[in-house]
Amino acid sequence: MPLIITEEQQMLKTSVKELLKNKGAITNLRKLRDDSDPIGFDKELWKEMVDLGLSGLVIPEAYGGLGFGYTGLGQVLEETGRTLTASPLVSTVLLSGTAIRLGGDVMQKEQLLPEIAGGNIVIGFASEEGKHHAPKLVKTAATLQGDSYVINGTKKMVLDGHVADKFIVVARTNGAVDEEAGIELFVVDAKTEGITTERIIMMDSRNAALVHFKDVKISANSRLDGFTNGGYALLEKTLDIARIGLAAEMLGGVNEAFERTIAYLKERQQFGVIIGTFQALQHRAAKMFCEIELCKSIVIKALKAIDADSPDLARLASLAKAKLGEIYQLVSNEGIQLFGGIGMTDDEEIGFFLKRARVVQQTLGDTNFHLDRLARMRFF
Amino acid sequence: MPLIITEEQQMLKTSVKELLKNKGAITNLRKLRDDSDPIGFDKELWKEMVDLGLSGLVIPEAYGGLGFGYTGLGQVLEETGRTLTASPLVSTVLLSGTAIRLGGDVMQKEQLLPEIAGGNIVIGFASEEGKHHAPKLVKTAATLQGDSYVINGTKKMVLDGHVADKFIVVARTNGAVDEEAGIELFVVDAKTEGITTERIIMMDSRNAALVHFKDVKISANSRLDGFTNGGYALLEKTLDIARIGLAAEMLGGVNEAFERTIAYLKERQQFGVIIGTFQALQHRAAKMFCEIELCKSIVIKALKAIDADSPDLARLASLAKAKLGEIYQLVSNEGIQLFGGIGMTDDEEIGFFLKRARVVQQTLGDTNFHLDRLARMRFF
Amino acid sequence: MNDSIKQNLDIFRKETRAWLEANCPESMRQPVTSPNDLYWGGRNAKYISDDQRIWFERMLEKKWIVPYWEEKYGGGGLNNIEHKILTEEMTKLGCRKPLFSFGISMLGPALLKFATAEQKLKYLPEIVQGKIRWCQGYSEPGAGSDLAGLQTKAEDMGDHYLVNGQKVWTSYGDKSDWIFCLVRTNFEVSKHKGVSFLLIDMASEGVSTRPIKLISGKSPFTETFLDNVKVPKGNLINEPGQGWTIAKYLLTHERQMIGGVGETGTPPQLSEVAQECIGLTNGILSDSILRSKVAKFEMDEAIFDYTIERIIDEAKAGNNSGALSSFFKYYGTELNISRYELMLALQGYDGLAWEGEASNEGQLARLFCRTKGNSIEGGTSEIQLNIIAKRILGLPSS
Amino acid sequence: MNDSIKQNLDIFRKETRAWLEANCPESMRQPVTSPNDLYWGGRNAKYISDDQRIWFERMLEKKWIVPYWEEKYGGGGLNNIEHKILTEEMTKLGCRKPLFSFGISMLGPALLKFATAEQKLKYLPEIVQGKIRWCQGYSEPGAGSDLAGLQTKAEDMGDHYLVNGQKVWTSYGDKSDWIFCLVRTNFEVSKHKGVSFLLIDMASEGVSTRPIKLISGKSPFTETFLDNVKVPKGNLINEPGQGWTIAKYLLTHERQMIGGVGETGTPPQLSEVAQECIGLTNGILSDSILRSKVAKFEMDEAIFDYTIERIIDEAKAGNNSGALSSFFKYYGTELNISRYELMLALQGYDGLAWEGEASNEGQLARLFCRTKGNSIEGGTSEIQLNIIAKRILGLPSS
Repeated sequence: MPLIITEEQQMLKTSVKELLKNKGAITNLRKLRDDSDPIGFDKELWKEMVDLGLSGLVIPEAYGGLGFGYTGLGQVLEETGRTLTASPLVSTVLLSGTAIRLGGDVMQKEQLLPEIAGGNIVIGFASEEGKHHAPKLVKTAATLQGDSYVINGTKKMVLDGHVADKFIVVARTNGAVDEEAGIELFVVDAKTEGITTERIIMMDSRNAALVHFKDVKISANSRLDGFTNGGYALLEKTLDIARIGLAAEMLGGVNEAFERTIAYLKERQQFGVIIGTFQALQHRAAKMFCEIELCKSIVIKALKAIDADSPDLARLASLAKAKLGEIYQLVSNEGIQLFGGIGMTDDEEIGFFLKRARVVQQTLGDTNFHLDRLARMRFF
Repeated sequence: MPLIITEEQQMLKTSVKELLKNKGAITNLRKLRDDSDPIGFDKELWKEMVDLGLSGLVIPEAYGGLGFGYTGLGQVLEETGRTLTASPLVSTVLLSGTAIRLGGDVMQKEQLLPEIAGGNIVIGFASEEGKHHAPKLVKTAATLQGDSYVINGTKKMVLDGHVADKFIVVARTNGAVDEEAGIELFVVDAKTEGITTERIIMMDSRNAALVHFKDVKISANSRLDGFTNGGYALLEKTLDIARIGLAAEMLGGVNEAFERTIAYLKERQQFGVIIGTFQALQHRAAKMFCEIELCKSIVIKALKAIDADSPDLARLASLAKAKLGEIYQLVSNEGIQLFGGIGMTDDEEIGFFLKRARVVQQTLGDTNFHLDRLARMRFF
Repeated sequence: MNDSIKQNLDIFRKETRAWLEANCPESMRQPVTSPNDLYWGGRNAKYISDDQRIWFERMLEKKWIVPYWEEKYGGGGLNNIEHKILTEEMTKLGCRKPLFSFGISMLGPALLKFATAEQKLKYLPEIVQGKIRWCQGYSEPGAGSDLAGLQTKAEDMGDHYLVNGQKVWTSYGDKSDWIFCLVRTNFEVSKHKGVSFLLIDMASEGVSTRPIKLISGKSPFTETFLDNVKVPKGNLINEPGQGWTIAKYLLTHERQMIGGVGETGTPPQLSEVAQECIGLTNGILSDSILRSKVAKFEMDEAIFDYTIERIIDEAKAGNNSGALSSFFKYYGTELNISRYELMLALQGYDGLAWEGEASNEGQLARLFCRTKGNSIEGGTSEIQLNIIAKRILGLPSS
Repeated sequence: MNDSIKQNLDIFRKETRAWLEANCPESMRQPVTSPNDLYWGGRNAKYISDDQRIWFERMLEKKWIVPYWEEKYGGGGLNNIEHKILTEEMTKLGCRKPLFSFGISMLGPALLKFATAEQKLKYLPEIVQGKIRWCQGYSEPGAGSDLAGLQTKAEDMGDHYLVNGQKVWTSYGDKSDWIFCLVRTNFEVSKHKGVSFLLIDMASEGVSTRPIKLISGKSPFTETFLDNVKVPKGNLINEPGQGWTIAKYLLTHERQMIGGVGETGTPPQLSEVAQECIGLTNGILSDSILRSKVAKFEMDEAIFDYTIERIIDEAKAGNNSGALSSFFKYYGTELNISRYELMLALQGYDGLAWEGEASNEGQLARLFCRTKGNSIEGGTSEIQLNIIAKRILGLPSS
């Protein structure tokens, strides 16, 4: 499986780039922010993305999708990373769509996947509870009462949560906090009684709601019970796939921020000379280039591993998320510094990459989390 | 207590610099190495150092020393660090001398301290047993039998051990390996039956013997039992003082290697220009300069803390050893790299600093050990 | 120091303390918690409280607004030792400065050194009285670190200068009355030589300002536009072409200010934040990768503080280490940037909020963004490294 | 590819394998464990075993010492596909190369491209037969990265050149017979244009060598002194002044070699060394600071391997990424340097021994020292970064 994309994937990437160039550009995100847009993403743009098939890329054809695979979705995410496009692609397609595809029974899939592919619903993935990503840290309880589950708890950092139609909720049916056994995933309608959401506006001008579940009663067959190794394994696999998807998005941001910085180095003058001639800056740029070569490799390697259903998925996911987190931080910092004073102003767009870098760094585990996980995988 | 040295200390430093400039220079170490000198240090030079009073600097006047203090000894060590002078200053004065001064009873002090001050004996400090510095890791047993202790065990990295007249041996009278309680220090004559030494020639061309103790019987009053809080506290305080002394030596090496590198940058030409004009190299040099400013501060701060008997000694010792270890590594690496091919040859002296940096880094705990210790001191 | 002088100083100290205790209102002895607590004076000055007004007026009457300037300029005429005693006593009691003013800290020293007698008498008393709020107009768009490349033009029109150009990074430009500017009066000579130092009334026709929004949100900075502004020729300080000399003199004052401004209290101890945010397992931080970074940071932070201590001690001992200000600027700002990177990592999701009460309107995230400017303002980190390489290490220019 | 060609190649593959199996002695199919296992040929050649001699002689007779050179030069005349098949079959069986030679890998390509017909016929067959052992004379003392600044002088004396100068970093200079040198034949023109490419018999009067001792101990490098050495004018390759063009062409070959030479087996997995040397507490490495460094290293190491994989795949797909060799050189050597820094930290006191059996004569410490040269030889890391900045990123020269 060579580490290159196919012609079809390249074509997809090119058409997404075309679409986002105007309609999904950073000016768009800035407008959503300055208008305090109640939704937080551009519904019209999202419709065009849906029309292009992006919402159905990883959904099997049997369920109304294109079955195009994650390597393809990765190319799309890379482009949204370049333009910092806000859309339900991460919450609904990458996270929730993957969980349902992997863990739903036929009825759940038939009900939900075509809706996702059709761009008709937004589904928030409600897994986080602490300050940091910690998949096993689940206090939210799902208590079986007759043929219902009753859910109680609070979830953090639910992307697009304030406009979600449904949630995938990670809750515990038994076991102690931090235990794998007992963790299960449930599909919950957002209008169910007992659910309240608080919109939190993040540093990157996107949304991540706080969602409270108080005695929320759902039918017992709302559980995603179709995955072989149970709820926690389903969660981990969903997260690994999403981490790789986020890494692809981050690669787009890294590339874009780097290219803008290099272009600026070629044009900006100080003391009568182009600052790109300064050797100290050249070496910093060259070192970033090298690190970005590594970023490209781990992203394509990990994307291909999803499509090949590789047993090495978890390690590759952590490598991708750890490395991209490290380098997005580096490149976005260097971007501001090399743009100088102008880079500190809100008018200049380079700062948007700094902010997105820090949010996506934390989302589903930062570099520290994944380095630790990698070390544990190697028993040290 | 201002962080500057006194005029007297400066005078001492200047006279040591004068002495070592010729007689203790790196050519001297090279000769000892190439001749496979059986002692490993220059006895004549050591005699001159003794004549200058260096062996008695930290020994009270009542015991034949000068009572000049550790800040003064630090200036001397800094100069030996610049010239990479091999001498019993670390083994006998800094380590063993300190242990006896702090922990000996009047008889032991009267017997041993004047001998050290007079430069008449070499005393190896036998504490280490594992691959890494680990003060509590003591397997060597000291078993009380009547009015004798019987010592069994093997010690590593005993500086000047193969030519030592006596050893200070850290051994366990009870308790499990890694327990503080039960650790005691003993003065042992090197000629006692059952002691064998193996000379190990180190990367930095100095010696650190492996010393085996097999049923070594010593009188019960060989124990250093004069320290208030017992054997382990005596060991830790001795080690902290020695770590600071080593940091002072390292500061000398850092300064010398850095100054040689800067001088080379000013003289060496490539592509027809002085390489010191290259901005990338200038920035690397400037960053090293900043780090060295920090090194200077922590060394003088920690030295003064010894003389003031500060309760903060342990933290300052770890700060000093951690920082100097980090920066000696940086500066010695950059030295080789900036000297280029010539730096890789044995003829050029810059490589000697690389080698000494790595040995002294490990001695009494490397940067990792001390960062860990600092974190534990702050309860994280 | 002979005994009678010493006695006099002791008396001065006692009298000073008594006066301060009697005259400084209780609320003016509380720590400043935000820039809004400060009194800046100016045409549109507002006191936040009666106490603030009373305190200013009493100090003004006492001539202690700028106690060390000569009395003819409205100062108190105190000598160095007296001024030191006054400062010490004010610090002991926690008295706030009665007036914050770039006129005192930045323009004043330039006027004292470079202006004519007439100019001094005109401007200095107004500064002391807080009548005019001054701001600084050095930087220009596109110039960045290359201050001397400035393009704002002041044409000699006989009886006045006609000024056209634009300034950026003017602190509180929208709240100030006058601006002291570097302008180019001569385009024929080398760039440093064509620069002059000009005082401009911002009420003049053609002057306008626009706030600059930073990545952290609002900021005290503005852009200042100068569009056919007529400036009397008497507003030029010293000779035409002397602007660069005056600016260099003032920049040393500015660099000192950046170190202190904006600091409200000591920053949090990272290891304590770490314990709280991450928790411990078997007595060590649960995230061992972050632990390693926090330990390294705290090492450097502690030793940087000892370095300040050492260099002050060396300076006291007469060991002046001039160019070390570049070391402090570089290392201090890089440390602060690292601190906030780590804070963000420690706070995780909670540190990412930008709005809302729970996060105090995104306080941490905004502070984090703001620190990125530390290594740019007041001379970039790259400039500081250049200075160290050349001035301290003596490495040659290419 | 049409069927009959494919059939012929299948036959060639079968015959090749059969021949190799029949002719390659068992001991010549064992992995090479030290440079001493290799046969280098030359005037003073010694075989380490009969098997080595037999293997060389059989391959020579088969014309497979340099299978892809034309037969008139002693080669086997194989085309690219046949050569690839032969290499693959040798790799499968683990057959050693019968002859190691800088003549084959470095001088040969230059002669083939730049030499006269006569010169090719004189030198190439001798290389194939292993009669002459060649070494390379480019670098000079004091020149370092600035290869073109070389000072070794070759004066045109009518019937010969008179050569004076000094070369450094000659690999195996003390064991070689001839040296191919860059010399300066013209001091009047710009530095690149005055350089010529000259072949010198090291048995000539005035040639001497001296070994270079590295910080790691002994090394294969020597200095080579050229003291009034008379060299026939026919030994100059191509025209005077073409030396730089030839050298640049050869340097690409050399850079490829540095990647592969000296590698004996795969380096140890750091995390395994860590577990062994440091031990675990509650399932994680007892030294959490080192743990963090090892984890970061292993991340970069793994991803660097994937990067090699990706770039090979891209190249196969026709996506040629030329200047990336500088990336590989830079990142690969820096990784290797980090690896040995960490190895040393992990091994603690045990890694510091320089002599003695227990440490295998200081193997780790010496390897550690040797890695410091990786970022210097074959173009320093700084040069690689310059190349990346300029050729790949297109940043302008000052």
